Amino acid sequence: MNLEVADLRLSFGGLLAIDGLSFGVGENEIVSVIGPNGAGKTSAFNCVTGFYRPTAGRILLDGQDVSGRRPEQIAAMGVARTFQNLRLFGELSVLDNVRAGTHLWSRQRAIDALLHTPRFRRTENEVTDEAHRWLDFVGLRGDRAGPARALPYGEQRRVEIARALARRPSLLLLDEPAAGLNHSEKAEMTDLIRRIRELGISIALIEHDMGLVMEVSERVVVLNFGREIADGPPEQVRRDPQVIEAYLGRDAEDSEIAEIIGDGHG
Amino acid sequence: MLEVSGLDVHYGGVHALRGMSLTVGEGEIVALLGNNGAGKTTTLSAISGLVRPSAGTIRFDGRDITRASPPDIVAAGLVHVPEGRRIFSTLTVHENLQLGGYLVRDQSVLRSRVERVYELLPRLAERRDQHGGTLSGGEQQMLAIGRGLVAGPRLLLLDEPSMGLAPLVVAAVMRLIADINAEGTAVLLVEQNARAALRIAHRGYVIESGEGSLDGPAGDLRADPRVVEAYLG
Amino acid sequence: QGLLDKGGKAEDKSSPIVLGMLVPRSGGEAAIGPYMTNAAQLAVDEINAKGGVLGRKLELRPEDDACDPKTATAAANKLVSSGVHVSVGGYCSGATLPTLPVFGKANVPMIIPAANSQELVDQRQKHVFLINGTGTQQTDAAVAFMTKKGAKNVAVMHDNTSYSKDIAVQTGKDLAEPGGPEQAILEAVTAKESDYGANVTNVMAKKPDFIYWTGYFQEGGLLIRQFRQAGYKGPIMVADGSVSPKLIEIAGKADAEGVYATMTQTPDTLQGADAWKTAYKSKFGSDPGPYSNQSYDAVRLAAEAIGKAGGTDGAKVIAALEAIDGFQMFSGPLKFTPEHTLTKGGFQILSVKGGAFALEDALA
Amino acid sequence: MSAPGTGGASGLDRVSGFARGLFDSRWPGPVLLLAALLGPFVNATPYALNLMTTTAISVMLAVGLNIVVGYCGLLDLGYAAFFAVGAYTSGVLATRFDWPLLATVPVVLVATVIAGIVIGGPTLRLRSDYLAIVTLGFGEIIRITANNLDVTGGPSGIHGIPGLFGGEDKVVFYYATVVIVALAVIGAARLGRSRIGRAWRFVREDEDAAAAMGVSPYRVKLAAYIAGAVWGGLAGVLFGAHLSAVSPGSFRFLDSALILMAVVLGGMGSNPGVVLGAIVLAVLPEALRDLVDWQYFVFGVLLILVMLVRPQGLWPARSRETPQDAARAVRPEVRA
Amino acid sequence: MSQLIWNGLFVGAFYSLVALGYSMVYGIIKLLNFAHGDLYMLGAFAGFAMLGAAGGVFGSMTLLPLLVVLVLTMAATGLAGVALERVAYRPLRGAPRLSLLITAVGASFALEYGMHLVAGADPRVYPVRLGGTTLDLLGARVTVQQLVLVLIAVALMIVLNVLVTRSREGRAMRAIALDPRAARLMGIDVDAVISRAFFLGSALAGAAGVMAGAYYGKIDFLMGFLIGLKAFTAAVIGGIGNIPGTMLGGLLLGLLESFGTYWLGGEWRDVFAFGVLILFLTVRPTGLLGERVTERV
Ligand SMILES: Nc1ncnc2c1ncn2[C@@H]1O[C@H](COP(=O)(O)OP(=O)(O)OP(=O)(O)O)[C@@H](O)[C@H]1O
Ligand SMILES: Nc1ncnc2c1ncn2[C@@H]1O[C@H](COP(=O)(O)OP(=O)(O)OP(=O)(O)O)[C@@H](O)[C@H]1O
Ligand SMILES: [Mg+2]
Ligand SMILES: [Mg+2]
Repeated sequence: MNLEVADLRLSFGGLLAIDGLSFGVGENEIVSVIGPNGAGKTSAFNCVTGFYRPTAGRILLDGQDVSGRRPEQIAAMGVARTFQNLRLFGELSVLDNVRAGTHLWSRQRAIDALLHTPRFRRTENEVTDEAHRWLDFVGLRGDRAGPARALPYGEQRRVEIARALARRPSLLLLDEPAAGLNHSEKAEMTDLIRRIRELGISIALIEHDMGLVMEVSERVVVLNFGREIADGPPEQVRRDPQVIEAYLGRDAEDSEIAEIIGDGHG
Repeated sequence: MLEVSGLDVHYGGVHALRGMSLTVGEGEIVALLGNNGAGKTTTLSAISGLVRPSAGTIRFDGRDITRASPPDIVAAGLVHVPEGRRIFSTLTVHENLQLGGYLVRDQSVLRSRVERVYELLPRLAERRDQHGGTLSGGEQQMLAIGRGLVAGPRLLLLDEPSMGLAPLVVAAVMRLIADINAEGTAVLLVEQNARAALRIAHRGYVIESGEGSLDGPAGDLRADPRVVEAYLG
Repeated sequence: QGLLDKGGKAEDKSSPIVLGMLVPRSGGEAAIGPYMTNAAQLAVDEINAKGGVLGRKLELRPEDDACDPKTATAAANKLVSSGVHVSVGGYCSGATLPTLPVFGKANVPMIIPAANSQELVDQRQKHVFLINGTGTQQTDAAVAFMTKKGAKNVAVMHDNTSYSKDIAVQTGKDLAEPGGPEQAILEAVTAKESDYGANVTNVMAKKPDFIYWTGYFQEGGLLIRQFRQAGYKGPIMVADGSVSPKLIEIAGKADAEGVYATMTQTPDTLQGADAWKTAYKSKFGSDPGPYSNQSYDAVRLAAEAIGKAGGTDGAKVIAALEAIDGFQMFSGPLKFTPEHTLTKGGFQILSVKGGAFALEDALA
Repeated sequence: MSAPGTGGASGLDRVSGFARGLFDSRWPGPVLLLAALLGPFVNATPYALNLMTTTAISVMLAVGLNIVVGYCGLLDLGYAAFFAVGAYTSGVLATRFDWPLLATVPVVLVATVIAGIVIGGPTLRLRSDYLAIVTLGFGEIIRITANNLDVTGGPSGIHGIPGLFGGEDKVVFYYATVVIVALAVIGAARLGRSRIGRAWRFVREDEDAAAAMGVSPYRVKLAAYIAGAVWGGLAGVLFGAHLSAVSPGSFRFLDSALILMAVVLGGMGSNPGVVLGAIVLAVLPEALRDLVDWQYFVFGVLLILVMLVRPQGLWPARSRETPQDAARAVRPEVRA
Repeated sequence: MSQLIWNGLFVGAFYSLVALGYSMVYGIIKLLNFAHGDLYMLGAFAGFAMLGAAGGVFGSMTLLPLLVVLVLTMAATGLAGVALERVAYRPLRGAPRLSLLITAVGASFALEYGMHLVAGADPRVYPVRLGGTTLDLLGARVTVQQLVLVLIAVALMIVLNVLVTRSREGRAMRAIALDPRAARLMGIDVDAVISRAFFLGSALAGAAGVMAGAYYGKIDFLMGFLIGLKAFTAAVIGGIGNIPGTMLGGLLLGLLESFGTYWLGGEWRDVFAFGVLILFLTVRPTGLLGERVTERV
């Protein structure tokens, strides 16, 4: 599925969170959206998925204008997402969380459930299998029958991705999937994102971890103050002076910190 | 100033901490590293009184605070900036900061500390009257840290302060931590960004499956092959 | 006994005769219950002191119906299961209605002392007898008195319960007849509140020269006071549910003075009934209240009918009740109409004089 | 709010382990049904039959409300409104138009669905606190309207409603009730364990996340509301037939609150719990009846004590993954 | 017209006073405190008992003893509220919030029928009654006593408002409502703050009880039920946890009832009041002054 965002604007009272943003995600492409805190990345995702109603502009999914539709309608078009602040169903089991993704395509009616028809059994098994399949796919460690809130943060991230995948989306929006992961876990996440793309899913990705962004993205869109300041292949964006000025700092993080605080102690 | 020894924590049937021990000395920055689910957050929560340990002791300035309530612990100068930010969503940024100084009786002290946070994190000043819940992820993280500072801690527990921050800001926050530390506040820092954490820390611990597995001066840890492989890459 | 146990035990002829009594003892109407059960107990004790009925003692078995249909049904079933012979209770019409089939099925005659909704009458159930005056009888008395007082513009007020609304609506119908006073307004209040300012304002706007309250004494007392505070100087009349010393207490002596009431004969107005009042007061430490005398009469009537029937068999007791003629009650000599209601309600007009109800007009 | 961490396995844990085994097993349902069926053989006095019948009806109400409150997380303080709609619709048709009671059932279904849509339609987008007040308001509106109208018999209501099949014996009626209620309980449980039941819980847990998965919170809530309304309405039919009379006094706010209490006391979202809660709340006041003036005082104190001992409810809902479901691990099939 | 407004405002002032406690408690721990109305009842009876006991001491004065009794009653019901919270609500912290509904209803039953046991079901009549010197205020009949009561009510509400919104206490309450765990990390003693909220709210309810008793004269063991319900309604439409909103909510409800009675008659009053409220909430889903919260995702 391809996504086209054209001249998107979003304001909260006087505050312009998004100010004429345009970008696109092509078929089976991984596009990263980066930018300083508060640049409007999450807001843009929220507009695309229907959680915010844009003040102006158009959002096209495979050429169809979907701006102003409600989240469940957007989801029905084949878009799934994860949330920056995890939004799992904390009290429900991990499996149930992932089963949520199957809601749209599972063909089961209330009457099947009331009468326990063969179709009911079949769909239930199918849904459970699917949930397990995606949990395996994201490599979840931990109890699948227990409540989601008992999992450590990183595992919860995986469950959220599994849930989105169980939707069988054509476009997946990931909001900081690697936040709170350590180095080796980030590597696993990089791999996971690649594998998702191999399924034929287009991906839009918000991430502050430049290592990951550089490794997986075909294209990087950089926002600042709700506006696009760069759009191109990772290598090109990385060297863009505007991006360095606004976002990356003069050099990549590590030496940056070292420079700022000096190697005084430790 | 902080001595944790033999800490055990259970969540229902889950044995999350098994005899975890660590110390933080006066004026130190101590990093706590570990994988997902290793028990870092649990350690901090036990220290700040959010979670009741089933065994072990926690001493702060020589005083046993193992069973003290969070308000008492805060009053003693031990402040915890929790994982997941936990901003009060329908309170304004300013009110969130004021709440950070809930136990500060002297209004003028409170006011000057809040102003100081606005100076250190100017983005918050711009967003002063916005509801905490509507801030961007990174802004919320700044607010959480700022809120912790307003309490005027002697020991600050930070749980993944760099999460969700842009690279430039990560650097700034790390510098901020170093600055506060330079002013005399001890810090126990849980970070996934091990590289950054070990840069500013004096010492570090690695925790695995609820137990401390490695510890030492930050420089040694940075050079330790096991740490390099798992956390630095 | 279970489903498979057939046939009840033969009745022990020396065991007491049990009178069941459903009254509210919890919930919003809880205040009424004791007035009724106390008076009934008084009658039971008096009869037992004289040797009981047919050589057997009487026993009163009160149950709480909370003025709630479900609770009332449960209580009625409980009474029936425990083998009561006659029911002498029934206060809230809505809660009494569903108990009719319960008692009917068990062939237990019901002498209903208080509930008097037209629905109870309309059912024409053989085992149901009402010894409170019907709404129509009360309104006849009320309208007659209003006419006599030269009222032109009458405000009728009720509290939206079946007893009260029945009377109010019936009064409205009577007032609609040509000649006589007109109905200025039919106003409903919500029971159990304290402030009726809005209702008072509504009524006052219609400039009535007579007010008739058909609900109970708690709201009645408040209304009297609030009307007086609002500057209403004309006559106020209340229906029998409000005839209680508490009405005067709540309204305040000054404001209650001169308030009229439609009421069946009561100990206050009957010659020689002082002894009864004294007996009640000495036994229970308080004055009798609403429906005390009817409850007292219900027990006496039950005893009379069982005596006449020569036993507790339901059908025979019903026949005996139907045959009763001239049995002396507070409301006068009793003879049931074919609908099993009082021939004549025996309604009179009382008025508050010097802080107590006294006979104003016997409406002979 | 309090610290979740606890000490090691205590005696209490072992007991609750046993209890968990009991709660997770499949037999309480059939056992309870059997007990209900055998009840009249033990005691068939009118009192016992009456109590068992009203208890069964309370169970149906509680299970219906559980769909709304327990599954879907919508606080409903006016559930008696649907109960009233069912009872009055069938009662009016049966007494004023002499319909056989069974013939009124389809009309009741239509009426309750309409009531559900009318009440839920405009208000289900509200936050839960406001929904609570709206439902409370609707409950009062329905009751007062019934109290004021003439078709509904005003304050004294309607009476003379025939039994289900026209004046059958109370035992027959009881058995018919037990069968209907059992079906209702099973139906509610099955709905809870299905796609729509999961959707209800997703919406309860997090509306936004549910919407992101394509679950329409509004429609799902409305479905819960309508299901609850139908259950309540059918219970109303049974109630009217059982008492033979319907009056506004049965649909006060307190009645709604009691149904809600059955749900909470039993354990929100847990079908067996809710059944248990309804039984306790129906039987307890009757059991305390002989305490007379102490009855409701003791009732109140007992309610507090029970909750202090079992804060999650008598039989709380648990994650209901079967061992088979939990264990099944399938190799990922990578789609092309 | 002005009479209608005055009637509504006067009743509404009582609703507001009771609603404030409801709102505070609901605002913090999301508890439908069914027992709140019963604290109002308790206040009325406490005042009744004290006035009866003090009858000899004060002789024929009315206002002064009433004020003294008012303050004492507020302290007593305040403590009763604290005790109630301690016994019936605090142990359930962390349980599903509706669990507290059960203990609240249980407490309500216990209070009502406890009073039934102590004082009986028959209504009691206050020993001191505020009579009525009537004034004409813009065409409305107003008594001096009514004015005094409304002034006391408004004064209490203003004090409370200042206490709750202008101070760290108020911030702490709102913080607890949002995230009690995080609130503890700020050094807030959650239990103590909740206790204080119960004290304040219950004291206000008790004050309203005494004032109602002295003004209307009649008190009984169930007098708190209906007003509790109304107070809850007022608290919600005011905007939950919002003190000025709650005051407005109470007044609005009083006015709706007054006008509903006038337009449609007493029997349809509540249908009118609730009908308007429901319509109002569908167009303004956050209540009168409730904040419009755009939760972000
Ligand atoms: N509902 C809202 N009301 C007011 N302001 C808002 C709202 N939602 C977002 N904002 C503001 O809009 C700006 C953009 O926020 P957004 O969450 O899109 O940033 P972001 O790019 O995702 O940042 P981060 O990397 O920190 O997550 C922020 O400054 C934020 O404070
Ligand atoms: N509320 C809870 N209930 C049950 N188990 C829990 C709960 N919280 C944490 N755990 C378990 O305790 C262990 C330690 O978790 P903790 O959150 O301390 O890890 P962490 O090191 O902070 O991980 P992360 O890097 O993901 O934040 C994990 O196995 C987790 O599943
Ligand atoms: Mg963001
Ligand atoms: Mg953690």
